[in-house]
Formats: sequence, C-alpha cells, structure tokens
Amino acid sequence: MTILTAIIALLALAAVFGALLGYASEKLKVEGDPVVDQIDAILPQTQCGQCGHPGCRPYAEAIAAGEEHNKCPPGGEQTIQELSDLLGRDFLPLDEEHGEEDVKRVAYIREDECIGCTKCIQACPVDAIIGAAQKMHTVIEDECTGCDLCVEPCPVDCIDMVPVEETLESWHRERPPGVGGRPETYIPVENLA
Amino acid sequence: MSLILGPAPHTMQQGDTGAFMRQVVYATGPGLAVLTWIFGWGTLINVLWAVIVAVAVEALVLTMRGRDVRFFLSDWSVVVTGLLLGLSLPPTSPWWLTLVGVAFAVIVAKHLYGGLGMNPFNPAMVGYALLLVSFPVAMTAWIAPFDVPTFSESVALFLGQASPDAFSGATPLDTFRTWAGDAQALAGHDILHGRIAGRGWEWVNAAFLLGGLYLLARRIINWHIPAGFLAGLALPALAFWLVDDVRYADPLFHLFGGGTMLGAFFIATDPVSAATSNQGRLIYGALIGVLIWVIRSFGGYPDAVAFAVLLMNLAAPTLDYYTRPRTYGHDKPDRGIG
Amino acid sequence: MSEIDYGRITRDGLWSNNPATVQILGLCPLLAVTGTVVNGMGLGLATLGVLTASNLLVSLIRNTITETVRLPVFVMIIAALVTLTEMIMQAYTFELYQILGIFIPLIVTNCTILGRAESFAARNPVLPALVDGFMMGTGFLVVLVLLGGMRELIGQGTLFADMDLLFGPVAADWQIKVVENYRGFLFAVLPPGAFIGLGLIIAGKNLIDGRIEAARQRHRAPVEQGTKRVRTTGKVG
Amino acid sequence: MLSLLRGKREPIHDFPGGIHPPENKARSTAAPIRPGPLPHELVLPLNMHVGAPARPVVALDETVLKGQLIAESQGRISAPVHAPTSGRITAIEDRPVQHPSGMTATCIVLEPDGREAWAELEYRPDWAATDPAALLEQVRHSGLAGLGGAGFPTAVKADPGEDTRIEQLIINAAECEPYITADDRLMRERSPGIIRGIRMLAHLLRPDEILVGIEDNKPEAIQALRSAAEGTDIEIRVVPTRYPSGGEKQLIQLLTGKEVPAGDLPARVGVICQNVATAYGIYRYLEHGEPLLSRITTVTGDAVSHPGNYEVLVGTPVKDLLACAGLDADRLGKLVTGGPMMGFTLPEPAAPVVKTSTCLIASTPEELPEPPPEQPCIRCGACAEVCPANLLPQQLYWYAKNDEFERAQQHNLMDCIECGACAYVCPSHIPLVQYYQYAKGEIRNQEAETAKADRARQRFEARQERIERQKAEKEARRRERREAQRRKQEAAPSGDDGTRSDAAVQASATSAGGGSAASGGSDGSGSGNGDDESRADERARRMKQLKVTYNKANKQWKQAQAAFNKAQRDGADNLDQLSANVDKLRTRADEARAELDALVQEAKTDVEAATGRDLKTLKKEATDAELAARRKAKEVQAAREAGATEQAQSLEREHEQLRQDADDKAAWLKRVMEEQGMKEDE
Repeated sequence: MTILTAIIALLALAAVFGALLGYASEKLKVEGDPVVDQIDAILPQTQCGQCGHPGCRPYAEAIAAGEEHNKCPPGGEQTIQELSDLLGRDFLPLDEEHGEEDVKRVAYIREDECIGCTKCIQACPVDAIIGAAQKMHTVIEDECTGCDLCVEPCPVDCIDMVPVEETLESWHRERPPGVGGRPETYIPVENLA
Repeated sequence: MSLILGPAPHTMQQGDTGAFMRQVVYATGPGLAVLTWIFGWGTLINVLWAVIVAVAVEALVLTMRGRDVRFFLSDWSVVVTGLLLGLSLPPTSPWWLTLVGVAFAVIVAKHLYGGLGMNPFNPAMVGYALLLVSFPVAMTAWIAPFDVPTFSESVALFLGQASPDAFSGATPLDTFRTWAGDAQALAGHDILHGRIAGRGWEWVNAAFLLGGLYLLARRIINWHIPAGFLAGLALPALAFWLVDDVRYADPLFHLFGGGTMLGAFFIATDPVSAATSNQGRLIYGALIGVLIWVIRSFGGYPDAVAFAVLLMNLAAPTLDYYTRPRTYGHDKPDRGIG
Repeated sequence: MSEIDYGRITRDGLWSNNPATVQILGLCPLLAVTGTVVNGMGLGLATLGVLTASNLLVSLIRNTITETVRLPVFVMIIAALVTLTEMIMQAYTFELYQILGIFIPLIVTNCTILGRAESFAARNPVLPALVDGFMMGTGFLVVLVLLGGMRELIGQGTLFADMDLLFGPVAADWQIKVVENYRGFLFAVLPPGAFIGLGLIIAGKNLIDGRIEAARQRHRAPVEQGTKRVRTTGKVG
Repeated sequence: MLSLLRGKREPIHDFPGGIHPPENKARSTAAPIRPGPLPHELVLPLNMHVGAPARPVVALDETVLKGQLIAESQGRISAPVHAPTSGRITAIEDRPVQHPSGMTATCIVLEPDGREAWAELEYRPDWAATDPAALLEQVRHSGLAGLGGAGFPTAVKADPGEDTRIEQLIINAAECEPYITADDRLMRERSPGIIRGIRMLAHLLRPDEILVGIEDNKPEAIQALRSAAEGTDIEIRVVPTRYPSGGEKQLIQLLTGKEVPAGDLPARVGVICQNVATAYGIYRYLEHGEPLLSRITTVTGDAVSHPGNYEVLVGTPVKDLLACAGLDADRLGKLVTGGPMMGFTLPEPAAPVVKTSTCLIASTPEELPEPPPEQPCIRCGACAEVCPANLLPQQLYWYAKNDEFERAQQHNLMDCIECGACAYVCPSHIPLVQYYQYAKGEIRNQEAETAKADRARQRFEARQERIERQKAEKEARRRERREAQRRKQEAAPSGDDGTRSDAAVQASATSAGGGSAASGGSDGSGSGNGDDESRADERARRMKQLKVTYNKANKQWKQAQAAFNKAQRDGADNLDQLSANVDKLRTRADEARAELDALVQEAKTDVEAATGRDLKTLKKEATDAELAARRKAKEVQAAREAGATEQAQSLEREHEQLRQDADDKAAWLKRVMEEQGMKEDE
C-alpha cells in the first residue's frame, strides 16, 4: 500500500510539474545574445590579429562561443580581468603564444626613406596611414592603434613602432606606494644660484 | 643640494594614529585604577599580561607576514586591543585564558582579515566572545566587590594555582538577572544597591565615564556613538522600568552596571569596525544600546556589550550605505552599488 | 569526449577540484556535523554512497531525459537514494543516525551531488561517471574526517571517540586521548570553529598548490611568442 | 573682527567641513609690493592658461616691444601671450615649465634689451559707453587668464552666453590658502583700480548683485576695499577664515547658498566668479591698454631672507625671482608653487613664473617637512568631517587604492576639488589627494582610450565595408563587360560550332539547368574534352603531391627555426649549422609553394578558359544565388507570420526557383573545380 501511495504521489507530481515546465519552456523562451557587443566593447580594437582572429569583432564572437579570453596582448591583464568579470569566468594569465603585453606604441614612418609603395596603407586595418602611390606616406598618430601590421609589408623597413610618449595632458600622479611607503622623492638640482 | 618633491598638501596636522591610540590608553587609567581598588590586583596583572601577549603576538604575526614590525607596532593599536580585552576579563582569570583570548583576537580577528583597518569586527570583543562561549565558568568568576584578595592570592589565581571559586561572587547584573521579578529576593541582595546603581560597579563605570569624557574633550572620539549607545540603552530601560520595576532594572542600574561605560566610550567607538558617517554612528550606537538592554533583560548571558558590538559591527557597512551624505552639487545621495 | 582520463578524474575528486575545499559545496553538512571524527565519517560515507549511486543512475538515463526536466529527475533520483541511505543507517547504525539527525535527509540538498550529476554524470558514460562520483565522494569524506579530527582534537582533546557507533563494538576502544585532563575548548565544537577549521584546511591546500605551481613554473619550457597571429588585412601584395 | 561681520543685510551661508591650517601670512604681508627682477631671459610658455595653447606670431631673432602680441589665441578657449618687456626672441623651443611632472612644453624665449620700449597700446577709457559685446572682444586680446591660480581665460568666463542671466557677480578675494598674500597686498595698495575693474566686469555681465567675498583675516584689505567701493553697488562680504572658503564652489555657497550642479559651470546657477587680481588686470587693460605682462606673486618660506610680494614679469625664471628675494639655497627643502595645500612641488627651478603663479614657497625641510610614511586607514572619518564637498574620502581612498575606478566614480570622485583638507587631517598620513589625482588621471586616460577604441572600431568597420563594396563594384563591372561582349557575339552571326569556350559555357550552363540564356546544347558537359580531362587529372595528382611536399617542408622549416631560436637563446655553439639548415628547409618549402601556386594559377586559367568566367566570378555567382535564396526564404517566413497567405504562396514559388538556381550553381562550381583538380580551399 505504501509503495502504491508513493508511486501515485510521484506520478502525480511528475505530471503536474512536467506540465508546468512544458508551459514555462514555451512561454519564457529567451532569444538573442547581446554579449558579443559587450565583449567587443571591452576589447581594445587594435584589430591586430594577435588573437588569431581577423579583427576584434571576430574574436569577440569566438569568446562568446566559448574560446579562452586570454589571447589579447594589447588589452593585457586589464582586458582579461574585465572579460572575466563580464563573463563570470576565472581570470587567466595572458596566453604567451599570442604575444606579450607591451607598452602602447604607434607606428612612425621615417619619411625620407618611404618610397611611396602604398603597401602599408593597404595593411592598415583602421585607415590611419595617408599617402598615395609614389608619394610619401605618413601615420595619423591619433588614429593608429599600434597593431604593427604595417611594419612587415614595408619593402624598405622604414616603419618604426615607437612607444606613445606621455604628454602634459596624459600625465598624472602615480599611485602612492601604499601603507608603510612615502610618496616622497628627492631630486638633485644644480645651478640654483 | 636636492629638492624634495611630493604631493599636496605640503603641511599636515599634528598627531598620528599612534598618538590617538596612546590617548585611549591614558583614558583607561581611572577605570583601571578603580577596578584594581574594588576587585584587587587581578585586573592589573591581567591587563599587563594581555598587553604583553598582544604586542608579542602582533610582532610574531607581522614577522610571519613579512612586514616591518617596528613600523606597525608604532600605531599602538594592538596595545589598545590587549588593554580593552584585559579590562573586560574577570580579575580571577588565569594566564592561559587571557593568552587564548588575546592571541585569537590578534591573529584571527585582526590579521587574518589583513591587519589594522581591514578587520570588520572589534578584535578585543571577538576574543572576549570566544572566551565567553568556550569557558563560561571561568569568564563569569567575578570577585564580590571590595572583597579583595591579597596580592599573592591574585598571583596564585593568575598562575592557575588557586581556584577562583573561593573568591568569586555574582555581579549586580548577574544577581538581578537571577532574581528579576521576585521583589522579596531582590530586596535581600545589598549588592544591587550602591550609591548610584549596583555596588562596586557604579564606581567602575563612573571612572570609565570620566575617561570617556577626556577622550571626547581631546576630540579622539566623536560624541555620536557614546550618546546613541547610552540613549539606546537608557530609553527602553526607562520605559520598561516604569511599567514594571520588579521585572526590569532601572536605567541608572543599566547605565552604571556591567561594562556599559567601557563599551560606550572605548569599545563601540573603535573606528575601524564602526559606522563612519555621523548619522550612521548615532544609529550604530543606539542599536548597540538597545541590543544590550534586550540581551541583558531577556538573554542568557549576564552582560551583553561584546555580543551587541559584534552584531552591530556586522551592520556597520549597511548603515554606511544608507547614511551616505549628499555630495555637493548633487540632488540626492547616490546609492549605487557599494 | 573520446578519451577518458581516469587519473584526471581521481585527481580532480581528491585534490584539484575537491568538492569541499575547491568548489566549497555542501557546506551545511561539512560545517554542522564535523564535531567528531565519527560524525564526519558517518555522514561522509553516506554522502559517498549517494553520490556514487546518483552519478551512476544519472549517467545511465542521461540520453533519455530532455534538458528541461533534467533537474526534477536528478533531484528525484537523489531524494530516493538519500531516503534509502537513511533507512539503511536507521537499520544498522541507529545511534549515529540519531546523532546526525536532520543532516542525513539534508544530503538531498548537498550541492556536490546535484553539481556532479549536472556537470559530469549527465555528460559522460557510465564508468567515468561512477568513478567520478566515487572520487568526489571520497574527497568530500576525507575533508569531513579531517575537519572532524581537528575539531575533536581541539574541542575535546580526543581522536576517534565513539567509533563503535559506526563500526560496531570492535571499534569501542579505538579512542585516543591525546591530552589528559583536557578542559575542552567549546569554541572548536561550535559552528564558528568549523568555519575557521575549514578555512585553515583550504589555506593549507592553497599553500601546497602554490608551492607546486612555483616548482612547475621553474621547470616550464619557454613559449614561442606570437606564433598564432593572423593578418586582419587580407593578403598584402 | 566681529564688528565687521555685524550689520550685514544678508546672513553668510555655510559650507560643510573645512579646516584651519596655520596661516603663516604675516611675514609676507609686512612689506609693500616690490618690483621683481629683470632677468637675462624670459621664458614664456604657450599654455599658461586652460585650453588650447597659443600660436607664436613672431619669428626667431625678431625684436619685440613691451606689450606686443607674440602668440595669438587658438580657438575659443585660449589666451594670447604678450611680450612682458622689449627685447629679442632668441628661441622658440621646449623648456621646462611649471608642472609637477617637470616635463617640458613649447616656450618663446625673450632676451630683454633693458629699454622697456612700449609697443603702441590701445586705450578704452570710454568702456562704460562701449557695447559689452565689443568690449568683450577687446578683453579677449588682453591675455588675462584666471589669476587666482586656475588660469581659465577671463574673456571666456565673462561671456556666459546670450540667454544666461547673471544674478551674482562674485569677486573672489578670500585667499584662503596659507602663506599666500598676493591678493591681500594688492587690495591694500590698489583698491581703486580693483573697484574700477569690478565695475567693468559688471558692465560686461550686468549682474543683479556684485559681491566681493573676503576672509576676515585681512582687516586692512577689507578697509581699503570698503572705502574704495563707497558709493557703488559693490557689496563687500566678509566670511570667516576657514580653508577652503576661497574655492570657487565654496565661496559661491558661502555668499549665495547656491550649489553648482556636478559637472557644470557656475553660470548655470546664474553666478560668475572672478578673482580680484583678474578684476585689477581688466582695469589695467581697459584703462591703460596694458595686457597681462606681470603679476603679483608672493615669495615666502623660511629659505628666503626677503619674503614679500613681488610684481613679477610673466616668464621670469623661478630661480631669478628666488635670488631676488634672497634665497639661501642650502636651507631649501621643498620648492612649492601655489599654496601649501593645493600647490605642487617644482622639480625644476628654471621653470618660469606664469600667469597663474600666485605664490612661491621656498621652505626649509623643517618648515614643510616630508610627510611620515603612510599608515593603515583606521576609518576614523576625520576626512569626511572636513570634506567641503561632502564626499566620503576614506571610501574613495579604498577604491583608488584598489583601482576600482567605477566605484570611485559612483562615490563622486569627480566632484573632489583636491583641496587637501582630508589629507591635512588624516592621522594615518595617507596622501589622499595623490590617490585621487591618480584615480582621476587613470579615469581620464581610460576614457580617452575608450573613445579612441570606438573610433578605431568605426574606422575598421568602415574599411571592411569599403573593401566589400569595391569588390562588388569591380565584380559588377566585369560582369557588365562580359555581358556586353556576349551580346555582341550573339548579335554577330555565329557558326554552328562556335568557339570552344562558348560551347563550354553553354554546356555547363545547361548542365546547371539554371542558365536561361542557354538554348539547347549537348548535355555531356566536359565529356567532349578528353584531353583536357586527362590533363586535369594529371594536374590534380601533381597538386596533391606538391601539397604534401610543401606541408612537410614547411613544418620542417618551422621546427628548424624553433630549434635555432632556442639554440640562440641558450647560446649553443652550432648556430651556423642550424642556421644553414633553416635556410635550406626554407628554400625547399618556398620552392614547393611556388610550384604549387603556379599549378593553382594554371588550373584557374583553365577554369576561365573552360567556362568563360574566372573562378572568382563563379564563386561569387554561387554565393549570390545562395544569398538570394536565403533572403527569399526569410521573406516567405515574414509573409507567413504576417498572415499574408497568398503573398506567401507566390513568394514560396519564387523561393523554390531561387533555391533551385542556387543549388545548381553550387553544384556546377563544385563540378568545374573537380574537373580542374582543385579543391574548395584553393
């Protein structure tokens, strides 16, 4: 008798909740996945391809599809951290197979040596190089993402990747050394008559 | 020659954390003296021992954590922790009791959370609660007021060579709790009636009140927490005492009994674990007061400062969250995440 | 999943993905019943049994249940198994059953069990699921016993007291009095002691992991950098 | 002091917090204003103001006269620079400027000739009768920029826009920072000029009220101003001495009770605030035609023997000014420009005095000592009590320390005015302001980076789109050409057999079944070309072989390269040998690749020859057909959902056709490629 009660009870429950689940799965369907946009917004948009994808957007799509989120050297640890927060994944150290984090750089064309071949213009993913065939080219520094894709195609090796220099506008005080430290520094000064 | 560089401001107010903490140490002087006068040498011995243990454990932990021992000891915070815990323990406490409490306070309640400034709970009270929960008998063995053991007896108690049973007597709070509601029995206990409140303890509390007022005068603490604390304790006590003066003790008895003043001026005011805004501090203090009254009146433990403070330590971040001031130029306080 | 690495499953269960110290699952029994070794072991064995059996059953039926009803089905399986275990304990270790009380039925809600069913058994063949259940259960059991031992030692000064509750009269004299005339440290027996004890165990594990990782770092082969780069700008003349 | 406060018509409002640091003002107020030195060179930075740097309008070696424009303003928020004395331009180059980083900026260097020969100046003594708009245009050329230390171009501030009504014009004479007495001395000695300047500002702004806010620790200045303002509608309001009452927002709050909304300008609440020295500068400019050439700067500190206020030519190197004030270099510890609360330490004494230099403190190490090391925050809340903006400095500190910038912003970090009151009272000596400056700087840089990333994304996407479009256009053109050619051929009388390629096209098209242009033709496509077939087979075999060879060689080469790299890192001695090996393997790989490429090319040409179209076109056509079919399928779906059954049915028929077409084209493509021994990926 107990067994019978148990079976009946379980069956009844199964029927009721099964129906409920069926109803819910029909009514509460979720579609679309805006996470790609969110990931893309975090990626640094250098379009450098170091992640193994042709551009940041494709990599964002790949991450959303489950690829590791530690393949972006220009973004570095901060980007990995932000992606970890967004996706609820564990923080991973940067995958060195894709390169290492470096200071921000921009391309600089040594204009005397430029032969005007336009190869770098074709290579630049963000149209940050201007010039025409047989004419000298130059980099729009503000638009250069530092992807260095233009360096290799240059037949005369006249493109340098130079570190972005600090300006009076971008300079700010460093974070103090923390508990136990002094923010102070001494500098030697001469000829102060 | 060389120029010194550094961030603004280039001038600073006198005083540092260590100086603040030293003021707290000085302010406990009257209380310590009265405790010793009423309960004998045990308190003094225990306080000294607690401070020694606290400093030694702190130094040990700092060494293990690879920190600059001298620098971190210079803030005197661990001295205050040891001191407050020592003051809270019964004068009959054996050395190991103090050792366990202080070591736990410094290691678990302070350093496991990251050291000074990072601990969510008042370390001294965590140590006290641990001891009270683990060793209830030893922790309630107070000496009857003015029934002072000799110095050698105190030392023997401290070394664990004498049993506290021979000396211990109930405190006024304990007595009242036991006999509350029984008018006849209450009348028969003269420990309940001193000049202001319960015998002996009234002077202890008066002395801590004096020390607390000194701290207020030196602007080491703000008035908000003690005021809220005392009001939160006295008001419900007054209301219920007016309704039934046999079942409930009178407000003066609460204010000058047990660890009230020590708690109000020295323990609840620990800035690290308290609420930070003035409004928050007022609420924080008041809720501690109410909790103390509730636990004393209806709970199973004779005094309640430690539990009330620890409970409100938990609530402090929430209070801070809801008492955020309105920033200049904003219409209303922003309460985003955090 | 073409190849099943049983070594890996074992390592995961016992160490690198231990349900108690890494996943921090099943805290309720972990903290509540580990006052002594015997309590911890009793509950640990019960959990081990349920976990192994539930992994087995879930793996068996994994291809026949749909995504939407999997949770009720898993819970039903686990609930049935726990009820069985409860009955068994009632029959053979009655005193222990009484001591553990509500925590035996509460195994139903142990996240470890549902977690393994969901994340492993439902996606793997029977044998790996069985091994995984057993190893996870063992990992959990080890932590329960360890924590029980720590708390018993500090709280009462003994080890393996009352083992006869679990193993019958043979085990009656297994008790070891580590400290004579111990006063007892109630704190360790109370729940806060369990939290701190678990914290210490986790800290110890992390310490060892840190050492291992450091040693591995030292012997790691250098990685070829930037070998996986592609051009985003198509073929460039 | 109290008597001064009494009898006010309106009560002084209050601001929260504030501190009372030691004033240290007495020693520099004792002496009257003295002239500064005439150094052997003046260094004039082009960005002495907030906004875009000025643009030089003088050439190297040019001789300039005192008051002559040497750099003009660039854009709206900018200010021009004038020659502070007559002399010769010796350089336009990067020089160290007054900046906490000690970095350089472009400066014009002027070598004074000592003649003090004035350029021709423009007077405006009739300013009261001039139209404010014209007057404002005039002020733009004065070079004035917030002399209180902020450096915001005065003309921009005096022009709140047509539709903004100014209720209060506030003249900031509070000078709340310790040590600084420049405004104090100026008011004591030159009140009439200041009052005239204020009236000129009032003429520009037409405010309802004119309020001068001054701290009660300057009784002489108050007296002087009061008597000068006698008979005007200028009201002198005395406020209690409390730092930072001279902060713009705090002074507005003190005098009017108004708060400037976060992230907005005072004009938003109908208030304009100008510094008292700026008002004096306007007076000098309009009534005497003299642009901003010099300013009153306080030189003080224990390391100078003649502390006081100096009327310094803009551009005077700090070290020359210090020498003039009697600097004892051996005792110098910190060299602070601005006040001790908000000023910064100068790393470079060669930097010049600029328009915003209110004060120079040459302190001894005892006077402004280096701060003790930072202790842990004990959350005492002292900082929150003194914060004039009602922030929670200790929370901001935690967030800045842990780089939680988002949370810091939620706690209104950006409303911090960096007054330093919190750090002044902190018992743990935490350099709070530095934490905030760090966090603010990081946030600003991050915002700039995000903006740049957005731009990069747009440019990248635009580029991709353009490339696609160009490809499509090229394709369209090619197809058009071919179509034209075909039509021409069709129009021309063609023989029975036609050209081979024509036949192939027709045959293929027929076999594909979708080519409507094809009329009849044989169905055994490709079978007629036995020779070609065997050639294609042969090529397919060869290509397969080559592929294997290439892959193998390539792999070997990569391995060899890696081995070589490793050897190089380890410093092995057989580098040459390895290197040779690498080269050899590379050559082999390259050769295989070249041959393979040639074969592929050949295959492609054959395809073109066989079908009349190149492979790309075929692919493109197949893709286009596929896309069209899919699009139609969507339309069908949409129509169904919309309930247009009839429409859906007709669309369905169209879709079927398109689908058929797409499948056929795909099949055709595949077949053509197979015929030529190529795979999809070639």
